Amino acid sequence: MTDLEQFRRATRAWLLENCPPSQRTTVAKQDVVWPGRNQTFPSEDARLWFERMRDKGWTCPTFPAEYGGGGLDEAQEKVLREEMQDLGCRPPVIDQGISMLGPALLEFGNEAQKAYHIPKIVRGELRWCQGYSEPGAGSDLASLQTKCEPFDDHFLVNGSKIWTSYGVESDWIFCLVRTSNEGAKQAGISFLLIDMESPGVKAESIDLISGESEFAQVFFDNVKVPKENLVGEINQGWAVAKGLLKHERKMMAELGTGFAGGDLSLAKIAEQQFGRDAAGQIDQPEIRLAIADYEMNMRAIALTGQRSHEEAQAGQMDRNVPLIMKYVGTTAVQTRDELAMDIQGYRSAGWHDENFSVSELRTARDLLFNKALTIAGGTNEIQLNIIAKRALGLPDAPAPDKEER
Amino acid sequence: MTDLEQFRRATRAWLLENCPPSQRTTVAKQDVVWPGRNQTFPSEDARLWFERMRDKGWTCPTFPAEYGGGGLDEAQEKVLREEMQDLGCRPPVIDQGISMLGPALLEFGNEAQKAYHIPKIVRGELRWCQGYSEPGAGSDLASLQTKCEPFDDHFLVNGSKIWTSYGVESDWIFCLVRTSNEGAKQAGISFLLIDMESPGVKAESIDLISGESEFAQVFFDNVKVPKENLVGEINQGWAVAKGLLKHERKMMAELGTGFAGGDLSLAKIAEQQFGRDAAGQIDQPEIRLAIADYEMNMRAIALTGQRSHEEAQAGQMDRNVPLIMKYVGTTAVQTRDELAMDIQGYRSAGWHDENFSVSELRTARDLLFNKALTIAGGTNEIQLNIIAKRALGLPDAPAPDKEER
Amino acid sequence: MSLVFTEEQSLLQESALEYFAQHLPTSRFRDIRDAKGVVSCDAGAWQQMVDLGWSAMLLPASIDGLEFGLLGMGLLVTEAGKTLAATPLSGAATLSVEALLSCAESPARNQLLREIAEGTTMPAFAIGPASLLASDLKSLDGGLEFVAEARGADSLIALLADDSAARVVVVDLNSPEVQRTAVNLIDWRDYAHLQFDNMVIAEDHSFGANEGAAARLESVGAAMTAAELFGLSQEVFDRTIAYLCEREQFGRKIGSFQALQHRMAKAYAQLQLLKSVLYDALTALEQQRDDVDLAVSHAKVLANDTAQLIGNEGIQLHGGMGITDELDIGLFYKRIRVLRSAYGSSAQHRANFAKLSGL
Amino acid sequence: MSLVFTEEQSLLQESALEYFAQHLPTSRFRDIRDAKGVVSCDAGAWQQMVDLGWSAMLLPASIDGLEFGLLGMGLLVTEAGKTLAATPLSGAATLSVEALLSCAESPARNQLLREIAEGTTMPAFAIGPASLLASDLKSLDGGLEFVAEARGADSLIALLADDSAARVVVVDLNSPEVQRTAVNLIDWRDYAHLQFDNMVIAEDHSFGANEGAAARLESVGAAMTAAELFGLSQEVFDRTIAYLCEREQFGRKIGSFQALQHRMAKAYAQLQLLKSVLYDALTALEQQRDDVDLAVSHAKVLANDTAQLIGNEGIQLHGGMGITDELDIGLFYKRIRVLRSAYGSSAQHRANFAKLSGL
Repeated sequence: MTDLEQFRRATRAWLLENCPPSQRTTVAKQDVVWPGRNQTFPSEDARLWFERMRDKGWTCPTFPAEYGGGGLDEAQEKVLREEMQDLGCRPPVIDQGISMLGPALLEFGNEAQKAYHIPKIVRGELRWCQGYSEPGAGSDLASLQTKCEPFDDHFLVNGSKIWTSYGVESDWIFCLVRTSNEGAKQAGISFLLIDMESPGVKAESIDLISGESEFAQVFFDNVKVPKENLVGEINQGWAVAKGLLKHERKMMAELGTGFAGGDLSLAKIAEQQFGRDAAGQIDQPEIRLAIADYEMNMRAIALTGQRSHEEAQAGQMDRNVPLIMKYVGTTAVQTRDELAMDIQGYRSAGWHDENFSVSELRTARDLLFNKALTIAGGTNEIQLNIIAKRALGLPDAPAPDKEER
Repeated sequence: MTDLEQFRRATRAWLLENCPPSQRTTVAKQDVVWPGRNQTFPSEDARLWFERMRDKGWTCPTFPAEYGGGGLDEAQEKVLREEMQDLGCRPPVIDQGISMLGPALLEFGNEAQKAYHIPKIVRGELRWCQGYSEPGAGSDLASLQTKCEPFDDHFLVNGSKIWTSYGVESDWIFCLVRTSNEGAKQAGISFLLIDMESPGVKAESIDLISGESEFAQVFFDNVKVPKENLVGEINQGWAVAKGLLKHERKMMAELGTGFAGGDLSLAKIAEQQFGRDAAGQIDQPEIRLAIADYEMNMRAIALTGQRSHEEAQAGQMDRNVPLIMKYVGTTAVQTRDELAMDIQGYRSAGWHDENFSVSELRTARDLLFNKALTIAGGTNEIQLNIIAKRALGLPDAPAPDKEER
Repeated sequence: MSLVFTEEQSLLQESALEYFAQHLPTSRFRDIRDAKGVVSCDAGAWQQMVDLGWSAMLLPASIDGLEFGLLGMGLLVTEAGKTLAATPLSGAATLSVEALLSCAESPARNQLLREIAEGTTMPAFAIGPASLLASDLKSLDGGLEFVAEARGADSLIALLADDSAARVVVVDLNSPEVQRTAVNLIDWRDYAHLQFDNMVIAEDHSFGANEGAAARLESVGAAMTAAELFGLSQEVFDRTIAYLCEREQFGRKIGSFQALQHRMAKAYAQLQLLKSVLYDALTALEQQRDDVDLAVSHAKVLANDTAQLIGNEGIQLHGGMGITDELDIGLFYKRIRVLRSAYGSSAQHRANFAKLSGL
Repeated sequence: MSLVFTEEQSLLQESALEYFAQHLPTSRFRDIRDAKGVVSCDAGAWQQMVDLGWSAMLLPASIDGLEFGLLGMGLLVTEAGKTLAATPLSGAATLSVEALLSCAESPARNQLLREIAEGTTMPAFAIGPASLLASDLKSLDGGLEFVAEARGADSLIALLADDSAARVVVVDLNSPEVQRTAVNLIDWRDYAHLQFDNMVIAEDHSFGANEGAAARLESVGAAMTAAELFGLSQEVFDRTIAYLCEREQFGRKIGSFQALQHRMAKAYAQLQLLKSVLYDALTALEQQRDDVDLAVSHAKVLANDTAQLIGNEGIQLHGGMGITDELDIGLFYKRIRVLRSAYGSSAQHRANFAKLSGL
């Protein structure tokens, strides 16, 4: 038996012993465990599961053990992921500190920053959010204007960030701020960590068409930030941000395909709605064919994800293939949402009230919520630009200002 | 009875009396009557029909009677068109002198030019072709390079034109030529008429993927052209060309919808191929729905043409609506061609030989030939640019060179 | 001519534009919604529309109607769509009136038509199965789901039909024998489920309808829905164009990006096709043409699909703002999503078009 | 792992690339066509492929085969597609071999397999109805249409099947009892209709095939067609990108126009999806997986539709040049149009996918 096989056995045994049965079911929104200063848990089992994983460092399996992380290599991490998936274990905690800031700090942070922040991320002591976009900037990330002036022992920050996921609920925010107006607009940007309890920070939630308000606008009014909170060199924040964006896009693409694998099968709802004909087929040809197209598309996306993974493992990585995943994944989810509504008609158009089942209500909410998928994390238009430029090598347009997020 | 109703009755009576029955059937390619120095006719009836219409001036119904034209007003011309359509009368002759140059000369030509050329166009004495595009220029018409230098009593022309329909078969060519390199590239263009029997003119046919060679490349090698052949002022040819392009685009759009109304109904070939189910439906749901979509699209296009016409008649013309017709018409034809091939499979993929019926062979030829529809007369991409700019008022891109055909 | 407006129709369109902008603008929809009210037509607004003659548009001259026709009514509904105005134009002034007109003339029938025209009643309308009627035709038992405007209305005019017969009945919605359950959809409009408990129908409130009544009323409903979808699409389109001309990114107006230009150009083409097909369908209904079913199915498919295309483009091209509740785009989008299901889905109407085309 | 190439497969791909570029480039296709010849595989080229081992790829080691598998064969066919090379890789080296392998092992069967591997015979392949066989199974009567490579081949290996039984028969195409009628399709390749006039089948040239043989051979044919379509699509895509990077209009490379960039980006995404689905289908066939029919139907639908998309974009974006016979784009396009119909249309395979998915 190889070491990896041994690791797999041990991991499975540990998971079977330590993951409470209640934590091995599909996770609904209200079941998610978030970290934070004032962390609460949806259930005692959820707390137990979180604490056990945390203590093994498996909230961040690949982070170095010296900072409290799991210290696993990539192959081991994949084994852990596969075993958790196979057993249906929920993620013990969800946080942008884990998925985004942590990896960036490990790459770009100094020793003091790593020593202070990474253990807190692993242990879920702080909840992190991201401050990139600004009102009016949109896809043109580099045009950001939040001003950051250096003083002797601190920076002074003024401005505002928008589309910050869970900005109201978070403890700290990692931000892109403008530290210079000279040269290319990308050249004057720095990457800064800000404690949201600092005087002058205010977060307001943004109401969405789906009725949710997951996003916030965050305001900075003469906020003093200690100088040691600068990550990387001053005016070099763009490099940190670009490294980080890769993580975000990967997450969005997974989010897309993840949502689509939900519990409501289109075939099932179509069968309920239209019944089946003598040949056993869903008795509405247009819908039947549309579902087939959707399922083919999802199957193709999953196989492409698998191929890309296998290529990476075999050292034959085609770096261009992953670029398509966000575009195809998010588009597919939206197609699914529309089909689900078309099949169910009025019954899927409920906003609230007891006339509708939970799954009926979810159909419309999903549709509306998932409209964000093709916009957030770089719009799909920007994704197509990137494919054209990086994967296909098509020439730049002679535009006055060509840098794109 | 109004004058117009009287005109309708008289017209109908005349057509019934003068149009031979053989000229009241669908016109195949080999039945078309062309004009020219060495005019020939596919049949004696075709000659008779041409000569009768010519003598009435109805080869060019709206051209002034003083130049031999029909002298009809717009309403009368519409009546004539409707009656001819209703009786299934073939066009007596087809020529770009009639459809394109004639109207341009009437608008921009001087008296001598009108007096000389219009009667010849009406009487079909010369066959005209168009020299606009050049090798390498494509959609960027204004970048043309065919050089035209003025001398005392003539111009000297050197260069080459491409995509000239029936360039090999025509007698005269109307051309855009470069008479100046100063200022904007549109500003140095002139509009010139050239007798193709002049020494130094050579036309070579271009082989197409459809196996046809309707287009030619025309070469000018030190061709002397009399100064009186300049239409409009020198360096003002762009205005003439733009006026003329409108006629071309209208023709292309009509060509598109005209082709689509061909004798092969998709429903019929699908019925032959797949049969009908117990409910009487074509027994291949995907194809059935695709045909329904195509038929809806064609119906929508026809109704839009009708609406636009009615709006014009009612003095409520929306000048933007006609801009879409070429785009939607040509796209629809290509969809139809693809569907027809998908339905018939191998049987519609024949190139030649006696294993195939005439209509089977036509399916593939139409598909290949009609690929030109979305390219010629301004590509569909240029059409979309024009819609965006003119109909929607969207801003120009900050490109170095913005003028588009 | 049938695809362009007459002078009267153009004047009507102008006054509709003016009326909705002034009295029922989008902001009013938002105010009611934010106050957690149901967005329905109130009696005051209805009276204004009555004063404008809109409730009498489809009535014959013999009972003081304007005989304005369905194309005119369609354009009113289109304009209402552009400001998200909730009106009884479709339910009361069109479908209810058409239902009554499908019954033989009688004093009772004419009286009801007059009451609608005068605004003394504001009925909701529904099509239901004949099985709701007791065998003696004198009472109602059972339920109707997703009845539009049923909370704001005082009465219900229902066309109850099976393959062999159709009846129009008029009942008081404030009667204790009918239970109204509010249904809240994403478009925040007035819908209810109705439950009848052996409700007695007044003798002079029950009429035999002609043979094709149910089919015609389904068609009228589909065409009116298509007209509203056209208004919604046009408005989202116009707002998106305006946004593209105003919003800057990467140092230029985003409307100057060619990929977006081509998408909007294609959407424009589809919108123009829809306009033609919609006007033709309304005209076909007005003139009771033979191909009316085909024309209406075509209009509903194209309206559904154009509205979906433009609704999606509208949100996507507004970027992050498109998904906030702050902009109105989302409100239009949600209304579009609901109307896709009203009076037949695209799949149903496409199948119907195919059948009628001999496919 | 199943969706990436092994080292052996990568080496095979390299040698295929080199072979086709050197010996069967697109210019060769054009030369033969311009001389009014039929574009088929000649004996010389086949011998070269035999020498490279390609005819023995699918044979078991027990009869000196390489056991390379269908993914490897698929990549050869893909590379052949890129230069429009006419080869018997699909008909002789794959379908004929697979057909014989579906029959019980026997000296006669193994002898035929060896002859194919050694290149001493170059059979065409067809699937036909069992009704072509006389009741004693000893002779053939009737016709087969659109048999690929049937003019260049010396023999025919046919799988004749009905619901209850399947047989593989091998007949000499040079016999006077079979009439070959040339069929000229737009792709200018070798097709013929075959007519058998009570043709006697040699006793050792007739084999009972296993139960699923017809379904499997249909699937193998569809997958090989998809592999060629993938090669055609990739080549048209690459040539179009190159043209966009080189051609100038309005003072800039046309590849810098954003509308075209987005279209090509979408085409690229679809091409990548096709690649994954195709490799999966070939692997499914190779491993005889349970879901092989679904995997293959998926691959054929996606290959058909991707090739149509990219073929259309290729012509359109080459503008006027795209519709001339001077450029090769049209040749690729015509081959794509023919292959859409080979071994099942998109409509057939989509219906099959739906059925197998329980829809």
